[in-house]
Order: sequence, then C-alpha cells, then structure tokens
Amino acid sequence: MTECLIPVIGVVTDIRIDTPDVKTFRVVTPDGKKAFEHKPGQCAMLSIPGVGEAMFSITSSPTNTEFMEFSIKKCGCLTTWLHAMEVGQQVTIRGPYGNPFPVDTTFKGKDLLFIAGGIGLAPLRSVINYVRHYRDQYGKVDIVYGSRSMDDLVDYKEIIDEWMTTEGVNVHLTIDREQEGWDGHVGFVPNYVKELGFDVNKTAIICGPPIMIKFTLAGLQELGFNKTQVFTTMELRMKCGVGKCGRCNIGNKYVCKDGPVFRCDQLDELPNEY
Amino acid sequence: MQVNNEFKPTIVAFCCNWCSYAGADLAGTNRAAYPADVKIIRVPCSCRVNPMFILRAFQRGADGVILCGCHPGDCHYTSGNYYARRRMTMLFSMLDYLGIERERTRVEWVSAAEGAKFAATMNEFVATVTKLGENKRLEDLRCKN
Amino acid sequence: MQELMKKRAVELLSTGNVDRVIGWKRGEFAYDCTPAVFTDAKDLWENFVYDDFSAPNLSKYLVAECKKGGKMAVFLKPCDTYSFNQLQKEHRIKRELIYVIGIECNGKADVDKIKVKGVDGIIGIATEGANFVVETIYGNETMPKYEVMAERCLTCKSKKHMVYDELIGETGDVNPDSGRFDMVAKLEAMTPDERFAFWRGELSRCIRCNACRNVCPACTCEQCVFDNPNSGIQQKVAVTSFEENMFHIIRAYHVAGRCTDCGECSRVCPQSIPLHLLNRKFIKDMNELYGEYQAGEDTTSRAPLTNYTLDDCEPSIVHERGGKA
Amino acid sequence: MKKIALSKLNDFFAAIAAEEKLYLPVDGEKGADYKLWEEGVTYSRALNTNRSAKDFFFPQTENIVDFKREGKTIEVIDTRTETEDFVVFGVRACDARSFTILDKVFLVDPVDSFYAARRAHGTIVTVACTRPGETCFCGAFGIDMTAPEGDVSTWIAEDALWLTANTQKGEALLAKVASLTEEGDTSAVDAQKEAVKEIAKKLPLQNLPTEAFKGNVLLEKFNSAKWPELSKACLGCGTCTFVCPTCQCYDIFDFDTGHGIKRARCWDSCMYSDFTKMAHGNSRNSQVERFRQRFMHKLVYFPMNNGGEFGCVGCGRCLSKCPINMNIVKVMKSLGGDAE
Repeated sequence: MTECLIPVIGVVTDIRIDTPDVKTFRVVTPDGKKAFEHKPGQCAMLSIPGVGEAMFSITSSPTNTEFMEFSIKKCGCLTTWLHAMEVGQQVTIRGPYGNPFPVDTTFKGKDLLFIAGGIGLAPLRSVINYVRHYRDQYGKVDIVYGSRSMDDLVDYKEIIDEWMTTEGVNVHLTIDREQEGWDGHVGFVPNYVKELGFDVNKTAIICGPPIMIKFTLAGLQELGFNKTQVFTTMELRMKCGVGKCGRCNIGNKYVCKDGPVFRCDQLDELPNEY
Repeated sequence: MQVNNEFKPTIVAFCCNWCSYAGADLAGTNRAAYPADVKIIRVPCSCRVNPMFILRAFQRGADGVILCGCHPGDCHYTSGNYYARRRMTMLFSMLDYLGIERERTRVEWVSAAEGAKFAATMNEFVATVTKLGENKRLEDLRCKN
Repeated sequence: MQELMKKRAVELLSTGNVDRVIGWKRGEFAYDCTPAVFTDAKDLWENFVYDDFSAPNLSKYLVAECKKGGKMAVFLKPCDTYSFNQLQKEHRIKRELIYVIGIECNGKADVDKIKVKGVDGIIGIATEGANFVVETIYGNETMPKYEVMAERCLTCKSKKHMVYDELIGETGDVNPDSGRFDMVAKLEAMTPDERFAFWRGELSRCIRCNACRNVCPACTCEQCVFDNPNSGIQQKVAVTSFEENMFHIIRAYHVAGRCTDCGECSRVCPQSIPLHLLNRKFIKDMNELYGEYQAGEDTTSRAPLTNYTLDDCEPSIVHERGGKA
Repeated sequence: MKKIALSKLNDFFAAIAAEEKLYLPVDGEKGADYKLWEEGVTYSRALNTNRSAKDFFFPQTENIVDFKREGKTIEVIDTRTETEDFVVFGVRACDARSFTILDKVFLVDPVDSFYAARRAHGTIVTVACTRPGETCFCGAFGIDMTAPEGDVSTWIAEDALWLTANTQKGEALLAKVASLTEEGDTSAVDAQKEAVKEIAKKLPLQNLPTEAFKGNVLLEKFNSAKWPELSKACLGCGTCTFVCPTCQCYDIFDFDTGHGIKRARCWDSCMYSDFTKMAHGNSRNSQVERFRQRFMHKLVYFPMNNGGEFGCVGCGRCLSKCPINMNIVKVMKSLGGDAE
C-alpha cells in the first residue's frame, strides 16, 4: 500500500538567486524526471529530514515536462537550511496537494488579471506560464506585480524577457519606494490597481501579504469587481498535507485539501481566522 | 557497544574550562593513561551544566556521566561551582530516587595542576561503570544502533 | 461559609473596590466547579460556589489577570497563599492590584476517590456531619469525608494563611507532623530495583497532556523549555521511556525550591500519577541537606537552589547516605 | 444468539488469545485500562477505561519512516511491518462509534495506510453498558448504549455473556470459539436492555439537545460572544484531546538518533499554543481561539463535512478528566441557547 506521508527523493539541479532572500530551486527525481504531475496552483511538501517539512507552491508550470521549480523565501528554520544548500543536494518531496486554480473551467476564455506582491508571485507564476503556453485559450492577460524594491522583484528576468514579450500580456511593475535606476511606477499595489482601473469583466487572481490582499480586494470592489470574480491562494501551518492532521483549517475547510485556492466570496462564509 | 563480549562503557565528562579541562590536558601531557571511552565536553564553568545536559548524555548513549569543576573556592567566576554542587546533589538524588544506579553519576573537583588526579578519577569511574554494565534504565532505544 | 463569601464578594464588586472577583463557578454535577472571573454581581450571586470540591488553586490565574490591570479580589485557601507569595516573590503578580481574601479550608474531597469505591451515577452530594451522602441513580451511599479526602489534604502541611487582606472563617496552624514525606521515605527505603519498578509503573502511564505543567503555579515561564522545538525534546509525546523520565525529572527540577507543595499537579493528572512524590522528594532533600525551607512562606528569602554555603555537602552524599544500593 | 457462561469467560479469552493478541479492560489502582490478556488477567466491568480504545488503531506515537542523510544524499527507509491480527474486547458503545468517526478521517482518500492496516487486522468486540454514569451522554448523539456496534456485540446478562456477530470479521471470531458457545434465546438480553434504558432515563445528560448545532450555524457559533467566558479557565493542556476517542489531530516530527533520522507522528492537541505556529506567525494566537477550534471542530465543522455526524460520542472522559471541569457539555449548553 502506498502511504501519503512517505516522501520520495528529489535532487536540486539548479539554484537561482532571485532576490536577497528568495531563491528558486529546480527539483527532479534522482533519475532526472519530474517527481509527479501537478496543476497550476498546487503545492508540494519539501523536507530535509531532521530539519523540517513544509508546504511550498510549485512555481513552475505543469507544461514544463522536465522539472519542477520552487521559489522560496528565507524566513524560518527549514527555509534557511534550503537557502544554504548547494546544487546536487537531495531533498524529500511529496505531493501534489491542494486544489488548483480553475484554469480549465472558470478561467477559460476570460481576460485574466494577476495581482501579486513580493513572494506572492510564486504561486501565480505557474498559472501565468500555463496561460502563456495555451495563449489562444485565454483572453487578455494583465499582470500587476509589486515589491518593496527593484531587487525584491522575483523572476525579474523572466518577466522582462518572456512575459513582457508575449503578445496580449501586459505587465505592470511597481515598487514601494523611489529607487535609483528604476524608472517604472512607484507605489503600493492596491493603489496601483485602482490607478490602472481595470475593466470589470476580468477574472482577478491575487496573492501576496494578507494586508495587500485585503486592500487590493477592496480596491477591486471599488472598481466594480464582484468577489466571485476574484481568486486567491492561502497558506497556514500544515503537517500532513492531506486534510487529516487537523491544523490548517479555516472553519470546516482545510487549506491543504479544500484550498489553497479559494474564491473570495467563499472566504466570506468562513470564519475570519487566517 | 560490545566488542568481544567485553563491555566498554561510554563516559561523558563535562570539564570546566578553567581547572578540569586544563587538568585533563595536563594528564595528557604527562602521559597519564585513562580510557579513550571518556568523552570530554568542555564547558565554561561547572555551573553551566544544566541537569538536562546530564540526562541528554545518557539518552545519547553514555553509561556514566561525570562533572569536573574547580575546587570549591577556586571558581573562576567566584561561585559557579557552589551552585553546581547543590544542583548536582539534587539531580543525583532524584535519579537515585527513580531507581537509576547512583554510581553512574559523579562530581569531582579537579584543578589545573591535578593531571594525575584526573586520570585516576577517570580510571576509577570507568571501572565502576564497567562493573555496572550498560546503561539500561536511562537509555533511549532510538539512539541505540 | 459560601454565603459569607458571596456576600462579601458582591459587596466588593458593587462598591467598586474591585472590578472582578476570582472564585469558583458551579459546574454540571454536584462535585465539579470551574475557576471563574466574576465581573457581574448577579452572576456571582447565582453561580459562585465554595464547597468541599472547590479544589483548584486560583493563584496562577492572577498572572494573566494582573497583565490586564484593574483591581481584583481573589479567594485563597491556606495552601494557595503559599503559591501566592511565591508568585509575588518572582514578580509574576502585582500585589497592589490584588485583594486577598483568605478562606478557611478543612480539606477538599476527591471525587475520583468516591468513584473508585464503585459509586456511579452521582446526581447529588450532601453533607451530614462528618459524612457525605452521595445521591446516585442507583441509590444513596454514605461515606466519611476523610475517606474520600484528597491525598494532599490528608497530609496538609498548613492551615495557616501566609498572606491575606481579610479573612473569612478561621486561619489555622502549620502542621509540622503532617506526614507528607512518609511516602517519600518509604520509597527511599526500597531497593533501587523496587524504586525503578515503582516509577516505571507510574510514569509509563503518562500521556504528556502537560496538565501538570500548565496548572502549576510555579510554572510561569513565558516559554517552557518543552515548548522549544530546538530543545530536541518532544513537547507532546514521550516516545520512549527515557522521555517519560526526562520530562518528569525536569518538570519537578524546574520547580524545585519554588514548589510550595500545593498538590495541583497530582490533582489534575488524568492518569493519576503521584507527581507530588517527585516534588516532595526535592523538598525533603533540600530540608535535610540545606536546612528547613518552605517555599511561599515569605516573599523575600532565597530558595535553596539559588543559594549556597561554603560548606555544603558534596554530591557524593547521595552515594554515602543510607538507603539500599 | 450465542452465549457463554460467565464461569467459562476465562476459557473464552484463552481461546482467542491462543490465536491472536487479545486486549481487554483490566482494573488498576486508578481505574481500568486496556491490557494484553494473559492467564490470570481478569476482565474489568468498569464503565469505561481511562484512555480510549482509539490507541489500538491510532496510537499516541508511531514511526512513519526513517531517513539516512549522508553528504548531499538522502535515503528513505520504509519501516512499516505487517500488522498482526488482534482483538479488542470490552469496547463500550461510545468508543465503538468513535471508530466510525475516525474512519471518516483516515479512510477517505488518500487513505492513511497505518490506520487502515490496523483497522483491517483488528476485531472489535463490544460490551453493552449495564451501569451508566452521570457523565454519559452518548444518547445525545444517537448512540444506544444497550446495542453497541463493533464486529461482535456482547451483553453480560444473568450468568452469561451473549454474543452476536455483526460483520464477517466478527463471525470469523465467533467461529473460532464455537466449541465454547451454545445457542440461547434472547429474553435475558432483551430484559436487560429494557432495564438499562430505564436507568438511562434518569441520567442527567442523555438527552442533551444538539439541535442548535445542526444546519448552517458556522458563523453564528464561531462569532458567539460566549467563547471568552467559556475558555477563561482553560489551562491549555491536552487532557481533553488525549483522552478523547475521536480527537485525531496529529503532529509529525523528526528525531535525529545520531545515526539516522526517524520521522514519527504523535497525537497533537489544538489546545496547544504551537499547534498552528508558523515561521511568520500564528493563526490562533489566544487560548480563546484554540478552545473554540476544538469545540467548533466537533460540533460544527465535522458534521458539516460528514453528513451531520457529530465528532463527539459522549463517552464523558473529558468531563471527568478536565483539570478545571470545562467540557463539551458546558459548551453545548451555553451555545445551544444562543439566539443571536
């Protein structure tokens, strides 16, 4: 019998330094394949035995058939360890967990508006790249991405070289404060979204710090968006990843199983405990 | 760990940096022999040793634990070893109360000049613990091979 | 007694001398009560309870309550006043915010002792002289109170209040012949093998619910060593017998010299482990080796483990003194 | 219905124990607990055990997997072994129902293979209650203490143990002891059931109302103003969770043995402050929130996800074990009256 709590081995084949505190790790199985297939927005449990295990968004698109990528911000015990490791290090991996973004249903044919702040781009990156891959199946794509500073923009190179050059994809970057060498927009994401004033027939996907999500959602509602058009992705402490260990619940929903993707109106029916 | 059925105990010796560690050093320089199974852990002062350290040593496979510090009155920090003395007395008494062999724990005051005493103490302690055999009552099975 | 206490508490609340009263609230059955903070005189009048089952020591709740500010009154039994002093000594509570009402205590009953007698389906408990009349759905049972008194009360060290602002009922005397160390002495007289077997039998029942720690008025660390994931010790499970021993040694050790022997740890243990025997061992040892000391007797003295003399005994005394080897 | 004279009970246990491990409640100094049966062990007719029977299927701690780390490589070592067959005798109706509840967590996809293996290998023999106590409120959750579930249900009436198998596993067990049993008519059992039902009517909590927790009451109950008051005295210990037959939350932790890493899981309690603690914060920072989580889970979240079945079986352990006597009954009575 297979056991969902027993992981497999993954090998880190590439480490990219994105920002001073974010690195992107490329992971494959020891025989060089993808550990498992996933859908955009799903997560996986990465672990270093003896250090810890935690849930991370899979940031590479499912359309990538060679490897998986994880963009990880250094903030705790395990992530500090991960940041210190070198190429060739093995980790353990299990998944995929959680429900994906409805890329094949609700999102089909729609104009999409991605709004991300800081490391919040990580879970959206797989969706964005998935949508770029199946470009003809979706409408216009707008991406609003903001960070503390220029140096804190994750995937900056990919944004400039690939996203900005894709037809029908508009990228709007912003940083919190003026900075030398930056001639783009300066200001917080929620305000920038309002300034840009998007058309209300779009479907919005938000991820970022809780406070950013809160104000951006309010901003979108001011613009006339309905909560049913807005999706977000959550994170709470998880141990099992399969809805059994009992801690990542918001009301009767488990983030690891029923989430992490929620439509904003669904969250209204749940207690405010996240 | 048994080799040829001959039991060789693992001993952890916490040695204070100022006296006992120097004493152990002197024992080495003087080529005073004591068993290699004594693992020395240097601590800044005997009172740095928390009761948990002693227990953890047993958990991790020690068969006997000995704490060495400066002679009372000679503490580099004036009073550290006086506190250590009370603490260890209480801890050893509690271990004894729980039925754990009292001979597995010991405190000895060894000055920097007492290389010979250090070696003699260790030899004696190793002999005592060897007689007792493996630590069974305060072992953690997970840590056994 | 209960009526006097209620009257006084309502008075204190309604005159605004205090804005809350910490006491016990009536529970579901005749024998249970829950510590409660009353802010409303009517609620207090209806639900306050003080009887033979009002066992919880309320002094630890003061730590949290003091952080909120405001004046409060608290009812303390003699043994609770020791904990109170100890908390004050450790600067965990603010004396000036607290109005201590010392209350007389003649020992508390332990419902488990009633149940162990095979009495189930308890729907009422009445007092008749020195007896309890326990009303059950299977009929009434009469039993002497002392038979079902909690162990800690049978060996009560003191009926004297160490601190109070006002007293309801009488304060009693310290009882040096409580016999509270008898069981410890009995264990000491056993062989190490017998002691080991005894403690394995007791400690192996532990489910690591941490109730003993959480209820302990001396356990007021902001973060417990067992809650520190980097300590390498399991917080909520004893995987091996080593961890069972470790937890109980360290728990008792951390309160050694500060433990007033209030007995809450043994009272709350869902597995009925006699944890007080560990604490009492430390107290007995310290009394014998470093001179008589009773934690909580005052608010200034230094505890044995934060003190020393130049001619203390050597740890080898453990090897040398009596007791079988 | 089959029956065995009580005088032959020891032979009955011996016959089962000859083939597989048999556990049953045994009286100790401080109440009854499940123990392995061996010659000389006497079955306790105590109302309930200190610890629940969930231990047999979901033990307090178990090893999940071992690892070896060397340089940059990691080796995964599956340490699972074949589970042996075992029988648990003397489970009460409340604990028997708890397995149905645990099944709804552990046996839904993805199946927890540790739990599933034990479920597959364990046979549960229940015993009907004859002397319920004041802390029993199984009736509130539709559990009939006189007709316990399980693979085999039994009744101790007059001078015999009456048995009936409910499942294939149960029939297999009865087949093994067939030589000891004889057919008997059910009148003694029926009479006992009636008598116990009469006793149950006198119990104060058997008819505890649960209506207030049915339907879509999630936000109403969650936002109730009564939680701070109810949780005020809570010590934040894990007693209620650990004695509860249905509490199933667990933690996973690594232990470095010095020559490898053991990854194990253990019971966890939502009452503990580190339950939801993350590197960047805690979603349930106060004891009020943690206390609320436990009762909301049992009374609202679990029923919402499982067709209205409550996550409590009314065994009454938390009532008698809570250090400060705060319990689910008080919560239900208090919140049941909420008309906000």
